[in-house]
Amino acid sequence: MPLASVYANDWLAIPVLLAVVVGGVYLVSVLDELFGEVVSGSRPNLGRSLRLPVRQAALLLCQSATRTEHPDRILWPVAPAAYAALAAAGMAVIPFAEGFAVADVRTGIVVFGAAEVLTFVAVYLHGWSANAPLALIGGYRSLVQGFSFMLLSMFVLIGVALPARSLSVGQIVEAQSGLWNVVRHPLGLPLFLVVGLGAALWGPLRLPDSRELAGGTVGEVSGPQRLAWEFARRAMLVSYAVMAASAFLGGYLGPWLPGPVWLLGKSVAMLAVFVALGHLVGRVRPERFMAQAWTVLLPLSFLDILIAGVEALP
Amino acid sequence: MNPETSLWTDLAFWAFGLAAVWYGWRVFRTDSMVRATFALLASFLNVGAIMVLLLAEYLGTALFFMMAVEMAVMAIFMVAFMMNPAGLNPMQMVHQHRFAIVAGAATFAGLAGLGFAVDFPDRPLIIAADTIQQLGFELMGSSMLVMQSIGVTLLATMIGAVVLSSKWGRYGDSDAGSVPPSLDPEQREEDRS
Amino acid sequence: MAVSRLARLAAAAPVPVFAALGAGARGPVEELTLSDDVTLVDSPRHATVLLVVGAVPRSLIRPLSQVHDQLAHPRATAWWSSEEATLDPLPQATLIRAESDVVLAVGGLHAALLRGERASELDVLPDEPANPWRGLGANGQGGEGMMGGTPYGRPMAMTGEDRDGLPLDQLHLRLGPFLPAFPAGLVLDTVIQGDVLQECAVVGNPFERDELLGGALTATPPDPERTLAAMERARARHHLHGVARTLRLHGLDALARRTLALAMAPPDDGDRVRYLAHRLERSTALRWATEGVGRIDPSAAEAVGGIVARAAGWSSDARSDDPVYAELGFTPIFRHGSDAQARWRQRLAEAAQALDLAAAAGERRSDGAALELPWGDDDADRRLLDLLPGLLTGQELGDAMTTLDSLDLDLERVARAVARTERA
Amino acid sequence: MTLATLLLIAAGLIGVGVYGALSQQSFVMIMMGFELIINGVLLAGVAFWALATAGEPRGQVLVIVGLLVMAIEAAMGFALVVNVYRARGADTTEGIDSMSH
Repeated sequence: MPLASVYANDWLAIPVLLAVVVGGVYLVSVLDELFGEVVSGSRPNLGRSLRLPVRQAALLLCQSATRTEHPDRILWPVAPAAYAALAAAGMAVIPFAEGFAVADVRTGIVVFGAAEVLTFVAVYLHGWSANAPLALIGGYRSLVQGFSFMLLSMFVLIGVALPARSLSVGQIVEAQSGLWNVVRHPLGLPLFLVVGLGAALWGPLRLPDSRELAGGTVGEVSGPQRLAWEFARRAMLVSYAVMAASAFLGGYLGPWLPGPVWLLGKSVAMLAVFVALGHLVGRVRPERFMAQAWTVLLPLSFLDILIAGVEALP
Repeated sequence: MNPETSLWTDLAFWAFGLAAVWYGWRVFRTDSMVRATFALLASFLNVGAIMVLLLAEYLGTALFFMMAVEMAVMAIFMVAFMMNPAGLNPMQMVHQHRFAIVAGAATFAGLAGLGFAVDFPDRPLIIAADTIQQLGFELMGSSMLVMQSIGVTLLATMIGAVVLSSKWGRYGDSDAGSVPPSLDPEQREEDRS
Repeated sequence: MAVSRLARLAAAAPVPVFAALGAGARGPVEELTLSDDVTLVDSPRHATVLLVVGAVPRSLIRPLSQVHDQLAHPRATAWWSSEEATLDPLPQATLIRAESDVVLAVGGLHAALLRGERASELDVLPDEPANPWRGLGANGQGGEGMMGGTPYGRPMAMTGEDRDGLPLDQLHLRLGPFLPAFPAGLVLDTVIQGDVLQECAVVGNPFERDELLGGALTATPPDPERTLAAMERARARHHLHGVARTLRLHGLDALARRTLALAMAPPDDGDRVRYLAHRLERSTALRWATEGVGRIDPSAAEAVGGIVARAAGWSSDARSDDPVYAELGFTPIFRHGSDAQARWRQRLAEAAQALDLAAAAGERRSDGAALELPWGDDDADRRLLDLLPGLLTGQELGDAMTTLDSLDLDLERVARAVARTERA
Repeated sequence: MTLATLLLIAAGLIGVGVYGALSQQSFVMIMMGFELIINGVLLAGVAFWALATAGEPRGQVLVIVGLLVMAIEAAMGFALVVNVYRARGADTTEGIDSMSH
């Protein structure tokens, strides 16, 4: 059937996407280390920070996998893979340069939203299939915190789709040639970043894998599977950073420099924001956060869509 | 029959279609509530994928989106009410089993037979059409009434669901009514207070 | 030789260490987070080295062995102890003496493991299910029926009352004794519904009447002179350790390291601590996470004494009666709230005050016999432990951990207090 | 991928759903049966829309109405389950023996 005729995709974009994911994950780890050293008051050591992620990954590859009593043998290893695949799927709809995307489909932001929601399912299954109590509690936390803010991202993304009159990310980027969406409706970006923190289990929203649960969903996992999980979390963060740069900061648009360079710079800036939030904002208390998510953040996202709608009126 | 249908699309269709039915079947064949729930999710995801193959991408992706949320809710409900999240105990909770099998098989045979027997019009989709834009204009244009009804219905559903599931109803605690009201008026007054 | 290159890279990684705490081990272990070459991990599954620290009661050897067997291969055990420990229970362990460089020793173990110079340790306990799988079902999983009961030794969830009136599933869970966020040796028997602790009971105190294996570590040898300045600096260090622990629990590892660095090299006066306090008090997430959590009734808090009392609005402090402290212009700091937030803020304020006092004290000594200890008086921990089940019951798991962390509980101090009363 | 084969798959889903809805005792499992039936209906709807109506926009609107039915079924279903569970402590059809409150 006519899939190929509708989805003008670029096969060359697939290796680029993989490179972006792997490079982004490495960059997140390095930034995280550097920023941690700055915050802790010691002198940042660039050489060490550059080597550290490689060494830690090597260590995890050398470790054997452990097992619990009667885990779900299929779903347990599949969960991290699904998590990483969802991060990649979310990124696949984003063009890296004009007309250069794995699949800049007509329903771009809906695909991104679906990937985000399935993320919570992956995290839940990861916690559930370990057959261990603390991991299971972590899994439940992921679903419950997910419900409190997964609506946000859809409203915010609809907000950016309105001026573009399209659900395609490519069109959304093109529609920002005059003015970036972050200026048009400034509420969107911070709300989107909150969702990103939640989807990547990062910093203040790292509730399912938190320390008081002794690692939560990842607490029973070691070796290559843990490497996959940590990789997937960072990949999800990268996916949100690139999406934030494309949907709110004009993506690959910019003067003088080539498009991909602009996108890279904006994405790295977003990643830096994520990493900084991770070190400066403590883990939120689920009860308080959920109350705020429903009573403050959700109405703010309505306001955002209202502003976007009024602004997009011809 | 669409002349452009390629071998790959056919293969993908059969893979998704058989997987959808298979996972639907697994829902009722597993001891674990969580596995049942996510088997149903897998069935929906496969149907969504077929919709994307048919160029109803918006509906297909919306199905992904909606079902992921709904099944996550369902997983919580299943575990909360069914107590057998890990499938530790074997579970077979069925009634009128033989009748149900016959009814299911008959439904399948009847509907499938209908699909083959009836000569439906063969008017495939015009590929160049922007189906998503069409849907948008239809919803916000001539089918506006449908969209408005959907909105009102969903609002009513939300209110109804909250009213039904909340602990405190119009007549006091919802779990306090297990005893039928007494026929004696004085006793009834006493019960109410 | 790709594998050996991978192993060499892995050997150069910071050592993931899971610390199993015995008596008097917390401070030294926390200081390990300042090292670049060691990472303290939250789960034994993430570690290559199991670091047993301090004095471990013999009754905890079995849980310790279970923790040991959870480590992924390659793995090694080290016992960091101040005296010659008998290593019979963990025969494969290496002894690290208190005065030697633990980071270096652990790093050596790690590198030897990954280079293949040292064999990975075998399981201590037999690898078999705690209860046999011999029931019905495709996996021989269990009994009959949907819920409740204990089919073949495995307790099943059962319905129970919940705070929203919907009786749903309860999970029976034993937490401890080596949970990283717990004080050493604490074991809680809990009933959990979702994230809420429905019931909570303390299971004994392993430090009471139990043979201790290994020797407790002390972070710094006690100052023989006991000048007032040294005592106050030790107090500041203790409180800063507590704050760092709180920050780590809330995922702020880098800020925790910053606080610990202050504790390790106490500044000359309290200004830097006050600046840190000012910054932390502005953090919304930290306020959310601790405000109103673990609130102790003020009258109960007064009975406990120490920081807990002073964070509940009482100005009780044994130092107030001391003439030397009076000469330095000491007045107790206190605040209202009696929750976890009030307690970590109180700790920071008292740490700053202690550093100021240390700066002003010069060479003064106090001859007061019973001075305020950083944790109140000798019996404070015992009174806290009695309060614990009531405090934790009904809280969410995360809040319960926050509460526990804010109390600075030490079961070994409880055991000593009990022993003292028995002697008297 | 012809209309007939699509309808075959849809019929399979509906058949399994009918079996589940009729055979299960637990409310939530019965709901799963209903969901499978609607799943099949949605697939058939999209199949007709794509292959028999030349992409008539109102076909997609009909499928959206099907999604609405599913959403309502889930929301009201869960609400009723909670309600019955509160009032009767029952989570299976066999647990209810009268209609009165």
